[in-house]
Amino acid sequence: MEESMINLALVGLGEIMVAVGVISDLIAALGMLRFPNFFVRLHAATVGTIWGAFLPLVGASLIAAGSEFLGQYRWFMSGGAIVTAILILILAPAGSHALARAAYRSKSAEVRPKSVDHLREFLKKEGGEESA
Amino acid sequence: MSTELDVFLFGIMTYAIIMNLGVSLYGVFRRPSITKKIIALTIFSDSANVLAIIVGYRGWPNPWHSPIPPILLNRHPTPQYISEFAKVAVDPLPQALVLTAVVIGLAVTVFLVFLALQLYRLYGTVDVRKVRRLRG
Amino acid sequence: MLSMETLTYGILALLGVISLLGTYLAIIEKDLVKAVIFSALQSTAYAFIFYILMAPDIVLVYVPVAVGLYPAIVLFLIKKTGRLDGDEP
Amino acid sequence: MKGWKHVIAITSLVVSTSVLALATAIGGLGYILPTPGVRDLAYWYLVTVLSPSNKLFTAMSPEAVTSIVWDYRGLDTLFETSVFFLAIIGSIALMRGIKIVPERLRNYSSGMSPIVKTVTRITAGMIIAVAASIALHGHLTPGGGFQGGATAAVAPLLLMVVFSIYFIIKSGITEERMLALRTAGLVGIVFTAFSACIIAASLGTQAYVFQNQPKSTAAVGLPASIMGSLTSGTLIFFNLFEFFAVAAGFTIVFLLLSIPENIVKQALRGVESEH
Amino acid sequence: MIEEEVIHFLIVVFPIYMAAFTLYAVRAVKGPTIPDIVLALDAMTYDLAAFLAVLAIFFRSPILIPTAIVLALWVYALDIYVAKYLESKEMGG
Repeated sequence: MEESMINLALVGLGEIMVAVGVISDLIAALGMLRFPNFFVRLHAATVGTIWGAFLPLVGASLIAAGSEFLGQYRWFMSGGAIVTAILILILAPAGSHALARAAYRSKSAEVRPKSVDHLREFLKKEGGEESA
Repeated sequence: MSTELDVFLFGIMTYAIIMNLGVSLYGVFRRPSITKKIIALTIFSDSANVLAIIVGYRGWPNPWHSPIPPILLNRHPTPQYISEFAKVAVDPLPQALVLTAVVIGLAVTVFLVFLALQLYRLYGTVDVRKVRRLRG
Repeated sequence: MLSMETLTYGILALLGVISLLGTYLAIIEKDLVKAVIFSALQSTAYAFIFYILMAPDIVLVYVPVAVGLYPAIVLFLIKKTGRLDGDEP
Repeated sequence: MKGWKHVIAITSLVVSTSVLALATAIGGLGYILPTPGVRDLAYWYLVTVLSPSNKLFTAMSPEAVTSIVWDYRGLDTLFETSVFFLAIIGSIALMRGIKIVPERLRNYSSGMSPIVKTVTRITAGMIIAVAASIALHGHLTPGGGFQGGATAAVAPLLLMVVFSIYFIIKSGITEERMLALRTAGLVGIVFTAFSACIIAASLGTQAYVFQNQPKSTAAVGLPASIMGSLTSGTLIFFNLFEFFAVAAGFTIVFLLLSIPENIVKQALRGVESEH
Repeated sequence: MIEEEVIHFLIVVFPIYMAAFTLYAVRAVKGPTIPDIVLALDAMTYDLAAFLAVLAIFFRSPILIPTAIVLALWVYALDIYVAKYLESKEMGG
């Protein structure tokens, strides 16, 4: 009886996390579609990866830990989901950073709503990196 | 058990893969750049692999339980457990064939890439029409 | 009434259409870098199809090959040989 | 004008796909949905893959795919591995005579930003760990030698792209060492395949090549479990050696592919002047 | 009891995920520049990794979870390759 209460709590918490995650995911996708240029779309990508991928993975691991119908391997699944969540937490910001830096330096995406561009002036003053 | 809608949806996927075969063959034959030919050839072999896996799939044994991958979840199974497993698991043979085909396909692609690179070093271009013209 | 089976096949149909889009754009696109990225989109759709068709072994070998290794090889080639496909087929 | 052409082409492709699927659903083109049954051959694979009560025909591994790859159809995989070997050898032969001279190994300060470098340093270790777990658990959970090798081959490639090729060569991943590792893997595969025969010859009995378990006509085979944990006979050794062979083979190719073009041109010119 | 509740919840979740994937795919197809396409593919695949974990519960096959780890790792690699291509003169340098 007590154990089933714990399972129910785990599953309920996990379901809330998955629900929040899936709604953020939809919002991020809408933003990705509607925002005007690349550097604005980076914000939508942040919502999509942290709220839309990290949170549902933690929720899925909680659901897996609380669902006895999955059998003996459910702890394997729970641990795997946690590992995936931590990987995404580390990798997604680094990937976006590399992409944004490359897009700025290669001038393949334009920074549109801007009044002054200090970074470009700095890079011009440095000189060496601009040629790379 | 399975309705016309199921057949329709599964058919869309299958015919989309077959269309992929056709489109990638167009790329292999008609695009001039050798790099584009390599990309198209990879898509072609991947589509063939997907078709092989579709052949190995099985219909749902009951509407509340999907087929399962061909991996036993019990390390000391009873004969009854094994016969239950054989009723719901998918065909493992196409998976074993595709598994090696993917890795060998990548190795062959790498070889093609080196050939294209050598062609570029010798002729200065990877466009097949220009290469033909240079050869006379 | 939407059953679990119909829902699964619906996901498969959507993935098939996405992979068709990816293939078409990868073949037609003149910019070879874009072609490689569209081919990665098609590979992602294929990996998901493999997953739903219950082949985890194939997903484990196909995702590193088609998303992790293969775009790198082709990008190396494009960097060395030039970015554009020919002007007219 | 050009954009419209592509929209029309995509729409016609999708519509023709849907029309074909609809025709199939109504019943004009035969039954495309897989049946709930499975073929006889697949049934026998599924039934005999792990059945302790049926000692004569079982492969003693819960993973049907790995046991088909290395046990039921082992010779097939051996020849596919040799195709892999030949493709890599062909690539090396095309790049012969070209290598980075050690004097040129300057402290290359290029590469990507420090954030990416730090994250990649952490990630490379994780990739190797994930690959090793995929390969060594290949006979119990999804995975195996091919999967683990393809996974592990991404780590040197990622380091090569994020730092530079000079960093890779300085840290000890050279072409000769990878070639040695790959040869060790291939020799290990062949040795594992013949191990039952060798044991049987020393005992004076007979055994099969690629034998996983003891059979009725040949008494010798590798044990199914060592110290209580299931190792499935030869499967774990095959997975280990194939892991080394695939990972090292792809690493050689990437090392050759990422040599900068001016060094290659110098080397080619040198070869030409020698003749 | 928990089983039926979980499965019903997941059935409700699926169409929202598929709508999100469709929107991401539209952006990936439309995206005018290369970073746009890669960013859309990136976000789509991280969400796909989460969806694969949810699907493993739905199919009641917990053995399917390593695929999510692998998928999350390699999209990062694709980002790095494209960034390196745009940023530098030689891929290996």
